[in-house]
Amino acid sequence: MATQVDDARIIEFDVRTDEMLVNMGPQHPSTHGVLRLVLRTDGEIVSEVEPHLGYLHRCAEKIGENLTPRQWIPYTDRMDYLAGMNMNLGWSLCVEKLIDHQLSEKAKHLRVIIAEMGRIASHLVGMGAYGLDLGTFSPFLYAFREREKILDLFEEACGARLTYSYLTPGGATADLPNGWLQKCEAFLDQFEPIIPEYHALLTTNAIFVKRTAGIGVMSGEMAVDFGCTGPVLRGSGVDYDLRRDGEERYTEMYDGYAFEVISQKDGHYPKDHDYPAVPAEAVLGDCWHRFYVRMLEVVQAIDLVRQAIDRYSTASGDWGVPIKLAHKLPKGEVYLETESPRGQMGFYLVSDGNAIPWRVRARSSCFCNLSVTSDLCRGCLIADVPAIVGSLDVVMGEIDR
Amino acid sequence: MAEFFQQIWDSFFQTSSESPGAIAYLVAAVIHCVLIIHVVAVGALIFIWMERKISGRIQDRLGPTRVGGAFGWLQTLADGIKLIAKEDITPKDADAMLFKAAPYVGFAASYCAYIALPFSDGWVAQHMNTAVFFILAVLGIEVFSPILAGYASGSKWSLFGAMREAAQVVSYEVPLGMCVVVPCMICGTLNLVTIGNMQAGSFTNWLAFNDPFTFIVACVYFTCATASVNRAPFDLAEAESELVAGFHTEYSGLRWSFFFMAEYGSMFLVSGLAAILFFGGWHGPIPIAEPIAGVLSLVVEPLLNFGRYVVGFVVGDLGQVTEGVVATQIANLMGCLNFLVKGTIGVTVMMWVRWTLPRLRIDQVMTTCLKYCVPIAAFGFLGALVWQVNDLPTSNDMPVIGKNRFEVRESWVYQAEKELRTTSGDQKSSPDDQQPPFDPHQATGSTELVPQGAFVMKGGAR
Amino acid sequence: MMLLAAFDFDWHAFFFMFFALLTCGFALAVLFTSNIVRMAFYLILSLGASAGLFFLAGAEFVGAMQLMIYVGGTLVLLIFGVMLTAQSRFVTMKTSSGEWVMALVLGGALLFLLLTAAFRVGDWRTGHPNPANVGLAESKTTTQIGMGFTGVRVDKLDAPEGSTLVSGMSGYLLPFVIVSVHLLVVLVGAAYMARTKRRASSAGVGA
Amino acid sequence: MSGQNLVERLSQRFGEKITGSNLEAIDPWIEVSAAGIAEVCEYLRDDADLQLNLLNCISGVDYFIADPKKAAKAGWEPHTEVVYHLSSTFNKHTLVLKVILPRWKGDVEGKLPEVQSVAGVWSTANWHEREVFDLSGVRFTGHPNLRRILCPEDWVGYPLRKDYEMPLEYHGIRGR
Repeated sequence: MATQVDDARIIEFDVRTDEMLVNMGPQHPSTHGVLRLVLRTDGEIVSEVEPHLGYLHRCAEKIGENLTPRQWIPYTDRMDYLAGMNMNLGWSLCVEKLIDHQLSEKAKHLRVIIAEMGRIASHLVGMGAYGLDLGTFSPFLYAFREREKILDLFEEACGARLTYSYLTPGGATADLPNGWLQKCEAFLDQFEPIIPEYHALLTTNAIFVKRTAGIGVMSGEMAVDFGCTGPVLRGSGVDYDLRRDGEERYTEMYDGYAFEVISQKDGHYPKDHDYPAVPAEAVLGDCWHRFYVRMLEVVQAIDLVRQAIDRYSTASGDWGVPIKLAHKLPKGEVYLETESPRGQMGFYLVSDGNAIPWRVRARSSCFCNLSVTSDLCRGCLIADVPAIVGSLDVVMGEIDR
Repeated sequence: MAEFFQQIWDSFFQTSSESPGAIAYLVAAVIHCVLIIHVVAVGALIFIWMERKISGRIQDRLGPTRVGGAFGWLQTLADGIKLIAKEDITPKDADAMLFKAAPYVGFAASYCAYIALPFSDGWVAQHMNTAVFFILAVLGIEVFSPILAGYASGSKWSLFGAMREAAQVVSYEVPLGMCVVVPCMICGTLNLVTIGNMQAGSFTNWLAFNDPFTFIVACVYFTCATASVNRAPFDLAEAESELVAGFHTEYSGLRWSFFFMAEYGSMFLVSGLAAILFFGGWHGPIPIAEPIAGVLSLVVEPLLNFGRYVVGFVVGDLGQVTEGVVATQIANLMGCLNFLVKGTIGVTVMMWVRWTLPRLRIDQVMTTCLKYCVPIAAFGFLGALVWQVNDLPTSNDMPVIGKNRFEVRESWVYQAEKELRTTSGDQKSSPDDQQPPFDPHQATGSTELVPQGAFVMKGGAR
Repeated sequence: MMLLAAFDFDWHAFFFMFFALLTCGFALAVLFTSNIVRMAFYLILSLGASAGLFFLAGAEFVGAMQLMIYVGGTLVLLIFGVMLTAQSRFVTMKTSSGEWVMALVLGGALLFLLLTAAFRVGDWRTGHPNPANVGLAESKTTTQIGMGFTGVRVDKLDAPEGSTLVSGMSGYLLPFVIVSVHLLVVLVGAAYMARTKRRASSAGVGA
Repeated sequence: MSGQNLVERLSQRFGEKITGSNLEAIDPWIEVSAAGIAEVCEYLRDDADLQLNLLNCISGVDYFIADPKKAAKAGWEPHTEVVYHLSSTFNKHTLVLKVILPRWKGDVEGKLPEVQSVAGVWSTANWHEREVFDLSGVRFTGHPNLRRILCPEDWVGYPLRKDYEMPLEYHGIRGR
């Protein structure tokens, strides 16, 4: 693509002789899709990283201006394609906020089950792919082995394995099939003892600790300043989780659930489980902590799903019927963020009173999380670049939308 | 071996020659070359299949299951055919000559090193007095392959891979050399056949268990060997998550597969070297090969003699098989199997490590080498030296079946000792009186057993 | 018989010629290439072929030494240095005619010296030796080298006892170690100097 | 702090720069002038009561209807809004700010409306403003690196504007 730009800041156009400009991506094994990082390197040391986005831009927001909210659900699946359920949830809640739709208890618990299962599935990919970034292949397959089981459950619930379109404004497209809860519980019982295996292979592995501890350290203030959210924010020790601190429409889903926000407070993580110890080399806010928070959230999600299953089986009401395909939206504008696995996924919906929104905007968590790359990677080694970018756990589909 | 062919030649043409002729050497050389190339190429075939199966099992998969029936044992062959059929691409910016030559440099180096690697007592293409040194030297050349490939590819990622390879391999040669020196020091020779034979007997005679220091050195050796053949967690030169594929980013098809043959070739080479230097070479943990061979020879020897008798009708009387040769060769065959198993175990451990551990970073690799491996190897070397000088008890002294290693010391030590003792007026009995009851070095000097190479002739003059 | 005789040619000389030609050919290739990495590659081949000559002469230790030090050590460092310092990836070297003349004069003088020295050796002038009489090398060079280091006169093993070992002249081990440590010090010093110089120049650029 | 209080407090402090508010909406918002947004944001971030340290999102919304008949019924004049969603990780509250801009600077078609950049207040704004510039065509003055982020550098037009025409060809690739 021959581009004619006069802007001197564009990195390709000023090459110094003693340094090397290297394109990491868009075709590169460890860029999680089609991220392109232009590295300015002096030997092995990276002096500057410039992310280039947009290789997966599919105009999702523009498409949203031509479809009704329910028709747009499949497009949310394709943003964060590793956590489609959580994207469905975010958009559904946003639309429900606009039309002021109240859900039954049962539907809320259903959503908790689905969203937390989606979180486990997404973090499993994050974990496995991070191992891949650091050069070990086996944890990736161990992670996918378990993820497949979750996808089997999802498939049974909604018929799809990746792009679910299951949670919709108004509830869900269908109730959970008979026996689903038992299968889900059986999965959790089987899955929970496997987590120490992951810890042995990655979290506490000496080489893994060497590769991640103290790398890409980001203070809590910096994380907030860059709008980092989710595990990236909590890995820097900021105690902020929308499931507890978010808008009421979202937090009421989790009312009465026992869970602690996973972040280091007073020098330690929640002690509700037998987690592996934090190694001495790890600095709060480094790659290791971001990874660790994700691993702990998997355990947390297991707990939440267990609680939700209990509540769901005794809750009153129905699972929620989706709104009409061309439900006429009231005039107004709403913004709602949910805690998706990668961070706070926000949807902004402007309606002029038609069934089709005037403007749809998706606030991507990875978009903000990725924006710290340049600052974190300055002065690191080439091998640290995949380690840092991997620890942010970005999904390009969500960044480029 | 050349003598052997000359014998055949002579008996066939009814001639008699004092030394083997050119034809005999040529035949011997071709046979050696073919055998070694099969070790490298077929070895790579098997090891790649093994790697697939082992990684599959480690990762809860099955690995290849279809090609060639059970266990997918022909998978590598199918892959090979695919690789041959692939387009051979030379990038526009590449230095075409070097780009094309680079894979062969690595393969040739890996192949050359096998010339000096004994597979059993005396089963070696070129029985070299300095085999350890030769193998280390040739392994050092192998580094040119990635360097040239990376430099000639005209790709930045390849160049990074080449630079990493150069830095890493050159550094790891230092501790590797230090570790290799320890068995040589204990045995007093650089001759791999002799080192291997000195560990005859039960596994307590293996040099790794000689004293605590040699065990440390053996561990360091294996670590450094893993690093010097570029296997995970030291596979920085081709780190796929950082450098795309490192030095072989731009390669495809057959040229690419040559890199892999070289890699698997050197993997087995360093594992085999470890087996000889530290783990008894071709001697099993329990010395049962010789009794078994003795029993087997009772059957095989008459058969061979009968065969000679029959053939003798055509080419003239061949006489009987030399007494004991059959038993020795059967023992050697079993030793060869032993050695192959040990080498394969080493390769398997490398695979196991690769599929378990994440990759180190370049600075950590260098730190591991310079701050840990080198001092530990030096410490092990000094410790083993002190142990040896002070005649501290070794596992070799244990009252178990087997022969004492120092009964098979190489002759030059005796010569030097003789010289020194006589000059210093030492009245101790002459070392000649302690002439070893078993001296494989002498045994291998006999014409039947030593497969002599093509270029250097006339085995030991003694 | 005729068949056998036809094949029984002087293969030792054949391989000597083969390796010698390889050595010289690649040495010439080094001369006539302008690309520095290719030069290094040809140098590898040339030095490797000369190592082959050593192997052919039965001097395995020296041959392996040649491979290890010159091919495996020096040339790797050379290429590594080129990769680290090269401004463009393929440095081309242009040799001016003045340099050619100088090189020819110097090299020619050296060649002349070598040739005269070589042909002073009596055996060289006696024509072609009988292959049957050629004593083929026995590969026991390490033993002699090792004994020589420890002070044993390997050339006088049969001399009367006590006459070869003179006190105070107990081998070459110590001088050898001193030389190698000296080399190491030089290398470390060179690395150190290169480092400080680079820092100073970068500071100079900054200022 | 109730919404009314906040609006009064801000108006007192910033006067003309607070141009309005809508407290009845589902997400109540405060309107800020394009020239005062950076100043107001800095105050909102640093004020001890508010501590709005997290900028969630910056969105550009284009209000324009090409069809004059429908435009007459819309009830608003064509304009562009830049919407800032803020929240606080300490106090767990949120706030919405709006900047109302003309669709084109000085109503000259092709000249992008300008608003102060808040990239100096929150680093998040850096990429978000680039995205708004890229897709909605708003120029952020004082932005350190304002160039397209999702679309290619040489893309023509601002896709999320309502009058955007999809190009028929881009570097030989057919548009529709």
